Parts: sequence; C-alpha cells; structure tokens
Amino acid sequence: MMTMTEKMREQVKELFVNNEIKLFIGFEKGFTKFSRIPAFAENYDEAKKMIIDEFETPFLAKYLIRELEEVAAGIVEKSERVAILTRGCDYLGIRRLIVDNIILRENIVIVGIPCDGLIDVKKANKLLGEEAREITIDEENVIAKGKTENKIISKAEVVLDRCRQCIMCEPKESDIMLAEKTANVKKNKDYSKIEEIEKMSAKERYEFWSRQFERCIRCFACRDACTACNCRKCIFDITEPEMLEKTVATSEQFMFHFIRAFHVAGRCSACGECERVCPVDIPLGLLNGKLRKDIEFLFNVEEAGIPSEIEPLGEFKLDDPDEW
Amino acid sequence: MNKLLRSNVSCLLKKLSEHTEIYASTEEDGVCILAKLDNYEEWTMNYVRTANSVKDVFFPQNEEIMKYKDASSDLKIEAPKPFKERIAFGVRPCDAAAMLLLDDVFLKGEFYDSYYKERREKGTIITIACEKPDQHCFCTSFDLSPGATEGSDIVLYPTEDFFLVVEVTEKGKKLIKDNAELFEDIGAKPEIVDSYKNMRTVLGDVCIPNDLNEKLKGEFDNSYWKKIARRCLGCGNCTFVCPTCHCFAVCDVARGCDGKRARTWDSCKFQDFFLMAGDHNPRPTQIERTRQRFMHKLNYFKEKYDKYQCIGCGRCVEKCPVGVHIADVITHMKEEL
Amino acid sequence: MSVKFKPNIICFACNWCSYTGADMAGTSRMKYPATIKIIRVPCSGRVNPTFIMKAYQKGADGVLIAGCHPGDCHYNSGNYFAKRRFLLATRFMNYIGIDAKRLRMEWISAAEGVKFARVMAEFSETISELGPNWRAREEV
Amino acid sequence: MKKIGVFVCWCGLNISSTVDVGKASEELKNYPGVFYADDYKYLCSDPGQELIKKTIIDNKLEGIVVAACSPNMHESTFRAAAEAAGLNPYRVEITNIREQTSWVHSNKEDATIKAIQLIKATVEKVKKSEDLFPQQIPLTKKVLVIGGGISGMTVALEVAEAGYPVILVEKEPQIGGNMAKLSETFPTLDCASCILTPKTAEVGRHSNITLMTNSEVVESSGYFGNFTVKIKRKPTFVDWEKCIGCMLCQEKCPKKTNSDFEHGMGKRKAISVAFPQAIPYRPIINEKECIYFKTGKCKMCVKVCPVDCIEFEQLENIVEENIGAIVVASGYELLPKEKLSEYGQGKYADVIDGMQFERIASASGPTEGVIRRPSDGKIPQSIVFIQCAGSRDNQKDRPYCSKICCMYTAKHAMLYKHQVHDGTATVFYMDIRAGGKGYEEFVQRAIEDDHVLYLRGRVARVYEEDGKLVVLGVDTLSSEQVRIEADLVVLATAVIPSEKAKVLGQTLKVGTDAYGFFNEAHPKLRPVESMTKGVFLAGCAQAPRDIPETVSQATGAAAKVITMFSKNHLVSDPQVAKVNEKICVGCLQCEPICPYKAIEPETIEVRIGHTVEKRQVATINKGLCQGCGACSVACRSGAMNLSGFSNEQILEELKALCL
Amino acid sequence: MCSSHNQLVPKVATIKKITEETSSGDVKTFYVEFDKPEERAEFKNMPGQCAMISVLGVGESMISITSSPTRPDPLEFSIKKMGKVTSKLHDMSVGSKIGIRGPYGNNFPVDEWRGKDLVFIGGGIGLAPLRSVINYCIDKKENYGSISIIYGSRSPADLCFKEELFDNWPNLEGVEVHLTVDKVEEGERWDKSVGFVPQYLEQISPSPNNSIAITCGPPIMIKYVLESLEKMKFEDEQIITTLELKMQCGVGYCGRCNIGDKYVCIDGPVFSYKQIKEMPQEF
Repeated sequence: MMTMTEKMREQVKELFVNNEIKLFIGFEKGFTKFSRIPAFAENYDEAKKMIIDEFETPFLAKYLIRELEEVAAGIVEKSERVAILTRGCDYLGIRRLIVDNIILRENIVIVGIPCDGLIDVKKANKLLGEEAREITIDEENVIAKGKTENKIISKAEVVLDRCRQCIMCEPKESDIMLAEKTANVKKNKDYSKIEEIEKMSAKERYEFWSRQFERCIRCFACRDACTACNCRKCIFDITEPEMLEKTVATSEQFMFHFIRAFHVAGRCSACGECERVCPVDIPLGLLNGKLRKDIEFLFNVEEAGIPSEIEPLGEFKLDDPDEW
Repeated sequence: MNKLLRSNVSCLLKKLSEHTEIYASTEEDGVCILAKLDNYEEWTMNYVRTANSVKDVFFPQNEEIMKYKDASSDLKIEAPKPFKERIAFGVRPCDAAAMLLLDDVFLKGEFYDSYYKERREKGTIITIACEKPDQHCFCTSFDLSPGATEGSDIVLYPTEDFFLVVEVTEKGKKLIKDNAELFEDIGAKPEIVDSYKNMRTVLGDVCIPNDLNEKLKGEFDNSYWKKIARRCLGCGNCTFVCPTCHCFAVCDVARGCDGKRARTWDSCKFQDFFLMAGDHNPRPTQIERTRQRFMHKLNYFKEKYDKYQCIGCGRCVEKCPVGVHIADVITHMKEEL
Repeated sequence: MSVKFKPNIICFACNWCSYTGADMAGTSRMKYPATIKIIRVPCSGRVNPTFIMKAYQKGADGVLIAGCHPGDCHYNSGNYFAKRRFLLATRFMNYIGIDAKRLRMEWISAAEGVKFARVMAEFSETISELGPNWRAREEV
Repeated sequence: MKKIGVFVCWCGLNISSTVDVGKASEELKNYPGVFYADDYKYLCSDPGQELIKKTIIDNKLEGIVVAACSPNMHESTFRAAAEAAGLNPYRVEITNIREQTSWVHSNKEDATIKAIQLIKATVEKVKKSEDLFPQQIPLTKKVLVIGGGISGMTVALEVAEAGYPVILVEKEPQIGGNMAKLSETFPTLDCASCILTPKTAEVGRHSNITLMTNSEVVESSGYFGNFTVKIKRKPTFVDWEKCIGCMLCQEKCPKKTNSDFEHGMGKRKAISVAFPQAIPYRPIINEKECIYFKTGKCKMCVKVCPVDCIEFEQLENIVEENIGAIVVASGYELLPKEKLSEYGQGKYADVIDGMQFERIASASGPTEGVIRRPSDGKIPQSIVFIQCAGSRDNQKDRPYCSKICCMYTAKHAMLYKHQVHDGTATVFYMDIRAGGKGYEEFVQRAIEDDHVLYLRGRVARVYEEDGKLVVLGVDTLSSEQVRIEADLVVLATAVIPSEKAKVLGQTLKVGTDAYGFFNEAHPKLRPVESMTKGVFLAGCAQAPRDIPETVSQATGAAAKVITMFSKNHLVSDPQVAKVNEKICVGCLQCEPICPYKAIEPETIEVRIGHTVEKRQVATINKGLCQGCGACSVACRSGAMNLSGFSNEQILEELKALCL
Repeated sequence: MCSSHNQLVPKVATIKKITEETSSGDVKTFYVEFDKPEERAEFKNMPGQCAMISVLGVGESMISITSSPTRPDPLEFSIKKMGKVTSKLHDMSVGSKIGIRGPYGNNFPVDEWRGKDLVFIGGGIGLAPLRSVINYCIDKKENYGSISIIYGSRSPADLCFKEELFDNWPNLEGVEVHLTVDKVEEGERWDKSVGFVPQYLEQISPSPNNSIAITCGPPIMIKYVLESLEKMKFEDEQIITTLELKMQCGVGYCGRCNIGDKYVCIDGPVFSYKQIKEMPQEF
C-alpha cells in the first residue's frame, strides 16, 4: 500500500493543480543523516523532495505567523491559503494561534497524519554505543546499524520523552487526513519528575534550578520555537520598562525563566519543542509542567494542554481554593 | 615529547589550581560544558565538543566594563580588578583555533580591547585532540584537523592509557617545566600526532574555494538567502554557541545613582540588533539578517583579516533547531557561482 | 545584643479596601514594625506576578498582597483574578526555590484596621525569623 | 532630570512627632531629579497650598510630591492646587507618611528612614508620570430612587423640582414606607399621616416623577452617568389605568387575610389597598390569599367592578431604563421579636414591637387609635416598655444603638397615658438618648407631666403566668429586683436594614457593612455617597436615624444628584487603561478579564513607507473603564498599560523601595 | 589597577553651558569640558569625527563633534532629542557629569581639499557635523577657495546655529550663505527662499569644476541632493557625505555598524559617493 510520503505527494499535487493553496509546509531530509528540517514548497516540484517518516521533526505551526496575512485582512480566497503537515502536537500549536487571533482557521489547510511517537536518534546512539550509520524502522522495533555491530531495539525504548506523554495523537479535525485514524490511546499524565523536585528541600531546589539557569545563554530559542509565544514585540525586547536586563546574572536568569514560564502558563500544550531546541538542554518541560499540573489541580481543568477559548488565568470560579 | 598518564590528570589540575582558575570540561545534567571546576574528579572525557566553547573563558557572555558612583553629581569611574591566571583544560583543537580569529578582532587594529588582551596573556589553553569527530564536524575544510595545534599552548593526544604531550608555545613549555614531575619524556612519537592530523571527518571536506569571498560580493540579492531565511526562527542560538562570533552590546545596570556598565553577547539574528533611534532598521526581516550572518563569516571577515570566520566545529549545525547549515551555504554558493 | 535583622518588606495594598484599612490602622494608632512599605495599587488584580519576582530580585525579603474580601472588590472581580495568579505564583516560586513563607496574600477590608496591623506585625516577625533572602537577588 | 518639587508636611505634631521632617526634606534636596524640597507646618491649609502654587510657577516645576496624609484625604486638594498653578494634576503624587508611617510606628529613627524611602519612591513614580486629561462622557439626566419611604420621596421631590426626571421604585404597592405606619411623630406629636400625605400626594401627581410601585431593581450595569437598570414590575392583577378607585371590590371581597401593613395587628381583604390615604390609591390582589387563585371560583371583585379592570392573568414585566444616577433609600425594618428569646420569642400575643404599637395607636389603624390588647382587645391598665431590645447587645453581634427607640418609646408611653390617665407605664432603659432639638424636653415632659415611670435596668425575662404577663427586671438605681405584672409589653426592637438590602447591594455593586447597612464613601466627609461613583445613599439604608435627619440627608443626596446633572457631560477619571498599538498583537486575552466589558477588537491601518497594513488591535472604551488594571497583567507583551499606575511607575517605586 | 585605558571606559566630563538651537527645544548644543586636562590633551579630534557620549545609568550614543579643532575648548555637541540617551541628555542641567570617549571615525579629508571651492549642503540637524569642518576651513581660509553654505530646515524656528548663519558667516569674505525653509507659518518673518534643499541647490547650481560638495542631513534629503549633484555633473569622488548607523562600541569590534565589510565607526562616517556606490545598499 502507498507509503505516507507518496500519499502526501499525491495530495499536494492535487492541491497545487486545482490552485487550492499558495504554499505547502512539510519536512525534508536535513544535512546530517537522520535530521528532518522544515521545507516550503510553492509548487509541486518543490514538494517532491518532501518526506514523512518517524524521525524527530521540528515544529511547523510557528511559521504560519509569518506566512499568513494578518487576521485583520480577513479570509483570503482559496488560492492564497497555506497547507501545513500536521501531527497531533502541531495541531495543538495551530489551535493556540487560532485562539490567540493570530491566524484564521479558514486561511490554512490542515493535512493531518497520525503518529504514535517519533524516534530519538540520540537514545538509539546511546544504546548502540556509537553513532548509528543506518537506522531502519518497522512496526514495533528499530534496527540501528553501527560501524561494527547493529542492534534491534524496541520502539518504546527509543521514543521521544515528549511523545510518551502525548495528549493528542493526530489532529482532532483536519481538511485532509492522509491515513486512517489510529486508536487514540490515552496516555496517563506522568508528573513524576516534577513531584521528585517538589520533594526536595527549598535549598536543594534553588541549587538545582540555579545550576540549570547558570547554563542558560539567553539565546531565546525556547521563546522563538514556542507557538504560545506569539507576541508582536516580546517583552524581553522592550527597553522601556526594562523587565529584563541584557546582563546574564543569576537573578536575571531567574527573572527570564519566571516570566517565560508564567507567560505560557495555561497556554503550553506540552509539545516539548522548547526542550528540544535548547542548546544547553535545560529541562524547561519541568517548569511548564509544574504550572500545568497546578492549573489542572487547583482550577480543576481537565486537560490544560488543550487550548481553550479563554485561558485558565483569564477567568475565575467563585469556589477557587482559598488555602495557600 | 612527554607523556602524561591519564590517572595524574586530576592531580595536575589540583596542582595548577593553587594560583590559577581552572576551566575544565565537566558533565552537568547530561550536558558537557566548560566550567570553572573545584572538585577535579568531575573532569570528563566522553564528549565530542562542549556545549559552550573556550570563547566563554576569554570573552565571557557577561563582563563588567566599569563601575560608576553617583552618576550625575560628582561621577567616579572605577575599572574592574585585574583578572586571575586561568587555564582552559579539555578544549578541542577547533575551539583553540577560533581564539586566533578572536585575537584578530580584539587585538589587531588601531583599537584593542585591554580586558581581552589581559585574559589572553594570563590564560593558557590545554587542548585534547579529537578521538572521534561526529557527523557535524567539518574542521578539515578550514585546513584544521582533529589533531591541529593552532591556538593551543599544549596539545594532548590521547592514547589508551596516557596522553602524548606536545608543547606549542613558550607558555606551554614553561608550564610543563614547572610541573615536570608529572610528565615523562618519551621522545618523539610523530605517528600518533599524524594519526590525528590526517583523520578525516564524517562530513568530509567542503573544500572552500579561496576566492569564495570574491564570488559572494555580487550575491547580495540572491534568492538563496530568502530560501534558507524562511526556515530560520530568528533565535540567537547559532551566534551564541559559535566560538568565533564576537558581536556584543554595551548596557548600563543602574542601582539608584550608582551602577555598572556591562558588555554582553548580542546576536545579529535578534529583531532589534540593528534598530536605531527613530525606529529605522536597516535589516528589518530575517532575510537580511541571515545574509548578514553568512556574508560576515565568509566575506567581510575574509576581506578584513584574510581568514574565513569559521573553524568547522559544527556547533551551529548541531544546535540549530531548523537545520540552517553553513556548509550548505558554502556548497550551494560554490556550485551556483 | 546582636543588631536584629531588619527585613525589607513590600506590601501591595488595594486602594479601596486594604489601603483604607491601613489608614484605619493609622487613625486608631495601631503599631506595627517600620519594616513594611506599602505601594498603592488600584486593585489586587493589578499586581503582576512579575512585580513580585522583581521585588525579590531587587532586594525585598518578603512581599505581601492585601486585597478586598472576595465579593467586596470595588471592581467586583479583580481579587478573584488576583487569587488565581497568586495561587500559581506562590507554588511556582516555591518550586524554583524561593521560600513560600516569603509571599503572603491577605483579604483586608476597609474596616479591618486591627487585622491590618496584626497581619503586618505577624508577617514582619516571620520574615525576620527567615532572615535576608539571598535567593534570586541581584548582586551589584 | 525632570524638575520635581518635594513638600514634606509637619501636619502639626501628627507627622513631625515620629518622623524627622527636617531631615527628610534635607535629604531629598540632593536626590537626582528633585529641584526643590521643603517642609511646611500645614500643607493642606491655604498658605500651604499657596506655597505649592508659587513654587510651581516660580521654578516651572514638572512634577510634585507631597509627603503628608493619606491620598484618600487630600489628593484632590493638592491636585487642584497644582492645576491652578498650570501643572497637569496627574503629575502630583502623595506619599502617605502620616496614617501609614508616623501614626503606626514609635521608633523615630526607623520611621524617618521609612518616610525618606517612601518619598524617594514617589519621586521615581512622578518621574514616570504623564499628562492625563479627563474624558468628557455623555450623561443621562434621569435619576432612579430605590425606596419610596420619606427619604426616597424627599429625594424624588427635590430632584423633580430641579426639573430632572425621576423614577421612584418601591417594593410595596404604595409609597410612604415605615413613616406611613406611624401614629404621631416625636417630638411635636403631630400626626404622621398629616405631614406625610401632602408629600405622597405631591409625589403621586408630580409630572417629573414616574412612580413604579410593587417593583424591584433586579439588574444594573454601566457606570456613573450611564447606568442601564432592569426593574421587575410585579403583577398587581388590577389594571391601575382603568381603575377609578371606587374600592367596591375591597368591600365585597369575602376573603380576609393578615395585613402585613398592619404588622399582624389588623386584617385586610384579599383585594385591597393598604391604608385609606395610600398613593397610588389603587387595590392589589394578594394572589396567595385570593380564593380565585386557590380554587378558581369566587371572582366577586370582577362582578362588582364598574370598569372591569381585574386581570387575573397579568404577568410581571421587566422594564429597562437608562439612568444617570441612583439613590438608595431602602429604609429599615425592626428586628423581628421572634429573634429575642428572653422576651418570649413572639409566643405571647401581648408582647408586641414598636411598629405594632404604632398601628394600634394610629387612628387609621385596626383599633381606630384606641390602645387595646391584641389578645382580647381590652384596654390595658399597665404597659411595660423595654428599651434596647436587640440593640447595644454584643451577644447578638448588634452592638450599635438604634438611635430612635428612646424617643418613640417616650412617645408611646405619653400617648398611652393621654388615653388611660390612671394606667401605669413603666419604661426599662439603659441610657436615654434624646439628643435632637426639643427631644430632652419631650422626655422630661413624659416623666413629669404624664408620670411615666422610668426604671434604669435591663429586663431579664418576660413570661406569662395565669393570664398575666410578668416582667422580671432590676432597678439599678435602687439596686432591687423588680417584678411587674403588665397587660401589655412593648419591645423597642433594634433597627436593621430591610432584608432585600444585601441583594440590592450586590446588584448595584455597592458594599454593605457587617450589619447590612450600606457603606458610605467617608463617614464624616461624604456620608451621602457610596463607594461606587454615581450611587448615592439616603436615610436608614445607611444607618439608623430619625425623620429629621433622614430628610436632611435625603435633601443632601438630592443636592448631589442635582450638581451632577448640572453639567452637560461628565468628567471621567483619566486614570484608565491605554493600549500601545505598536506592540499589541490583537490576541485579546485581556478582553475576558475586564469586569466592565470595556475592551473590544478594532482593525487599524498602519502606514509603513508606502504600504498600508491592516491590523487587529484591542481598544478601550474610556467611559466604561474604571481603571482597575487587571487587564494589564493579562497582557504578556505589556501593550496594555494603566495610566496613573503604569507598569513603569510601579516598577520604579519597587526599585526605589528595595534600594 | 587593571589597564583602565580600555577603549570602552569613558572619561568624566562636565556640561558647562547648554543653548537651545531650535525654539521647539528638540535640538540643544552642549558645551562640555573634560574634568582632567591631560585627558583633554589626549582627545585630539579632527573635523567630522564623533565621540561616544555616555549618560551613566542609561547608555551611550555616538554624536558628531560640532566644534572645530581650531577652537578647541569647550567641545560642542548639538544633540536632537531622538532616543533614550538623547532625551535623558535633554533633561540634564548645567554642571551635571557625563562620560566621553573617542574621537572615533575618520575625518573630512581637509588636506585633499586644498585650493578647492567647497559647497556645504546641510539639512536640519545635519549642519552639526558640517559646522566643525566649515569653521575649520574658515579658520584656514587661505588654503581653500570659496565656501558656499546651502542649508535648509523645516521652518525658520528649526534653523540651527542661527547666530552663525545670520551674523557670523555671511560677513566673512569668500563665504556665501544660502538659506531655505520647507514652509513658513503665517506671522513668521522670513525673507529668504522657501522650498526644499535639493531644488534650492539646483537653483544656485554651484560649478562642479575644482569643487567638493559635502552634504549631511536626513536620508531622504541626501538621496535627492545626490541626484541633483549628479545632474550638475559633480564626479562621484567630489561628493562627500556621512552615514549614520546604530553603534555600540565605536571602535570596530562590536559588529553592529557594518555596511558590507566597512565599519561606519572606523572606516566612516565620512564616505565619498564613490565608496557608497560600491557598498551593498543596506543602510
């Protein structure tokens, strides 16, 4: 049966042929063996080199901000729309932009693909002991061929951490669905790492986090990769009032991470992109996760990851808990 | 040539640390970084490259230029206290070569930066040759190699149980003389050095034509810039991890009437890097900024200092979230022109 | 005798209830330690969690937010939003290492001058026991 | 640096006793940005304000910091002074070094350090201030008066006389409130309905007053000058336009029920008017008692009605009105005697409260003015009056004095003695409070001329013993136990706010105190205004008071309304939110937070070079926004800011205080 | 003490006098003197060079020195209220302290102009950098031919250095001053020309042979002035202008003010039109 890539190419050909879209955003092979990078096709032959497989991919929703017109321009006609390849986590990002009035649902074409977890090449290399030359993936397990020996690893072992807690396997609604829906296996929430930190003493926690923030080089990759961060001009770029000084002292780092975490409180859909792009691997998921856990527990929001019309911090209930 | 047993590396570091600050490669929460070390057992070897480069040691991200007292009434300005001696241990050959590029920027020319100069004079770089470069490295394209000695004071070539020590500069010789008891002279072993020197990287050679900067001159409005800039998210990741990027911002931190003036890294990829008073921005979108970054590395720097501002360490390639790759720019420009 | 540590505490008082309550404590000549400085804000809903973090960064040892009782807010929902933000802020700050006892929220109405003075004295006492807060504070 | 002037006030000894004012102004002299710093004995006095004005004009100052008492006291005074000197009033900020520093600290050295830090923080705040100009808002010149008692009617008449339309809403079917139920009024003993009916009649026929009896306010929105109010008109089941008031229906109606107007002392028909001089003089059917509603038969009133105006299927309807100002005159009620267990908890028919005695003594009452025992109708030979029943009583957490009971109890005793000369009237009291004009003389007259026996002491218990009411008390002057057998016991129960007041408060967003009386803006200086701008208070709704005080307060409230309506448009506080459109991305996360729904999306055109870009941003309706600032916290990029308490100002204050 | 003569550490100076150039008060001239005389001696500035003025606690900004080296003390800086640093400067009073470091940038090539006629074309605040070189050439008048100054601004009130324009420069022999304004509000007395500088320049049309045109002003004006100069057959080398970009260090290694491989802070701000044409059009 046709692989996902061929289905995609055929769909994209159809979209371009009857002038339904002006741009298709997908993935293509990167420069290192297993890296996948975003690709933009304005016509069909540019889309030929696009592929779909189960390697770790970057997040595409953020590009919609630049590629689409302002919401004020209203609904564009059919041929000006942008098509985007969407997995479950991408869909949450797109929902976030729609709810924040940054883009209009009518201006995009969602090309949905089901996904039950992407492969983390670093984990495969660690299990293999060296850099894998060849990695092939089939139904349940992954075959990694190194220079000398190769290893068969079960997929569950090498799946990305963020996919272990994935809250949406494929887009809830889409214009085109490339493959039939898989069983939407509900993954239970795992806040164990966060509880671990909560059990530490205040001093240990401060040391743990100041050690993490010490490494932060303030490159803002976490902000630029996150769809919840869609401001026109970020508060960290505004000099009057200066919420954050350019100097990278410990107190400024606490300030930066506090503000960033609070700005995505109740808006973060746990896609894990900020952790992926961080050059010094700061566990930002634990920061966002703590706020998400509190929101779900305190304001009994069923799933804080799914963008709601009004954010949890944008409303209140009379019987909100009182003890602090 | 001398020999240094792996076991007495930490006692070498302990001995050196009496009067110098030691920056060594250590693993912290799964990330290898070059950091000031106090307990020397934490020093580690299993990394391809540290997340931050040796630039951190000599041109730190956050550096105080001066302190001032009661700003507008009777202003007093104090320069910072002199810096201590420092040793960077466990640096990779490509990072050490990068320091030479920074020397061109900060030390050559009519104005030189005295803080950088002092740190460089008081600093020694002990490099460890690369045993296994990974898929991101392409230092061989800039006539460097996993065993290169440019920029380092001492280079250690690792073998199974000991390091072959090669002194490159006077400073290196002096250091070995001071701690002679830890080293053993084992005569010349060129074959170990050569085995590192002609080791090929996985990515292979990108073989940059010498006249690439001439070609790039006319390439200002090439559509290629628009293509790769479209992927770029505009974060400062690639510029901050790059050991050769030297752009910085000067900013004042005021505490009432006193305060200090500090210098911190800045990235040409940020939105407001070129923004002038009166809201005029010569490079408003990501296209101009991406072009500026690569033209600066491959054209402007070569025009001024006759060297390409890249050493192929592969950090920007590994860390870029969306795969904007300098080698891709070079190969594309090479073919197209 | 060792000089007792004098904490530096910032209090955000809502203009309609707590600030008037503070005035009431003044008119009835209640006494509380001079370690607490009050910033007048129109409503407890105006206090941005970033201000709290900025206070610790700039050198405050304790922060107290005083607002109207739920239901009495002059802008009728300001304190409910403040409560939600505060619930998250205090847990999150505790999570990254700043002691939760250093941040406190109290509902003080315009008539409760006595309560205002009592809360101020209590809070100043707890903070001087905790000592100065060096965590996330700016070194100059 | 901005040229800022700092004025530190001595406030006599209030501040200078615990804050070294001289040192403070000295220290501020060389603080960056401060051009002039000085201290003065009484800054709020005229010479003080002249000093401020002169300094502003001489040195062309751009900002003023006054370190004195609380801003709630004199902020407007100093801002007006600055405006007179040509400086924008919002460049003036007040540091509270009296209520929050000198009065609450004892150690002079600490208090001075704190005061200096607070003043420096305010200087930083003034540096970041901007010129703000009040907004002109259109005004609806129509007032809503809630409560048709003496206070409501007075306000309505005064405002109507000034030529403005009034809507008078009364929950009872007729206006008059509690005063209409009284027999005579102290201290002049003139008959209550004689002085009230001219007022009710005038209200009834005044062209500017729209009377909405049997109605309640259910919803109110908007802000001062532009309220929108929903009034529920409860059904009267009689078409009052067609009815000619012949009252044949009341005569012929077979069903008799307890009249709540008579407080259980008298009966009324299922269809009836409360009392003969009622305005509007129209009957109302009590659907709980009317036979037709219960069984569907009878319809006697329909048969006899000459103009056929009975409408059983009449429904309640909601009327919406645009209002400029609201006056709350919801009056009072007496604490129900069931709440007082020591006086029989309402079990004994002959233990009645003050209002029931008024009905018995009233000529239009059930007993045509003859004081009789409600149980068997006999003329009582001895009556015991018990003062402070439920008032001044901490156990029942009602420590306040209800103010009017001393006087009306003396009046009751006097009326009884006028009817039954040989009867004995005993009054148990704690302290007689007769502070009004002619009040003390009235009480002395009751004691000397009418020989009312005043016993100083509280009554322990009242119980019934073989047909006689026994009152056990103590006479603290002779310190003896006292046991009196009385035919009738009258309790002067506590005055409490009408039970619908708490709900009304929530609807109008006006706070009430612990006992349910409405909170005035300032106990001494603004007694007739509530904390919410545009909502005024009159009468017992705000605190227990007698009729002369109620009328004077009502006239005060009316004056406030008239001054508000005297201008064509209102001046709104410019300390409202403002959007920086360059930064706003239009995500509108601020919109759900605004309690006044003042934020809407808007598309703007921005010209960059020669391209015009259309963008959606948030905009503020300056009239609706009350400046609470909750939206500026929700705005992540800081585009939404609050003038007067902007992010920059609060941050600068914070930094100055933490130095 | 660490080598304190790091380039980025400013020297302390005091504001001796402040004069308001335009009635609207958005341009002021600051007369500044170094606190230590030996630091003034080190500060040898040539006409056209700039200095980094720092307001401690706010930041730094590169301002051209408007006083000529021939009239050394005090140094004069004419500053328009634009960004954070300049507006804080405008709030400052006489006697307050600021930081100065420099001089930076290349200067006008006055030696190459020996014997040439000089045409100065300025717009608004653009006269500030030109004034240093005009006064320099006036003080060494014997080396140069005729000097004509063509200067315009939005309105008569916005003209800078009024006393030099009206009573000082016109009375010197060999110096002509041509003034123009964009518009004149009614009630303002103005007898000179009304119109934009480029059109006014074409009216006067100075002869291109053996002459140098030096222009400085808002970018739109420069664009049209260069066009009209080309129409009047001025060669590219004969046209000199200054460029302005964001600068942080002023000494060529903060990587911010580059156009192509040239740094405005060390290779500029003075450029010939020929150089500008070779550069990528990215400024």
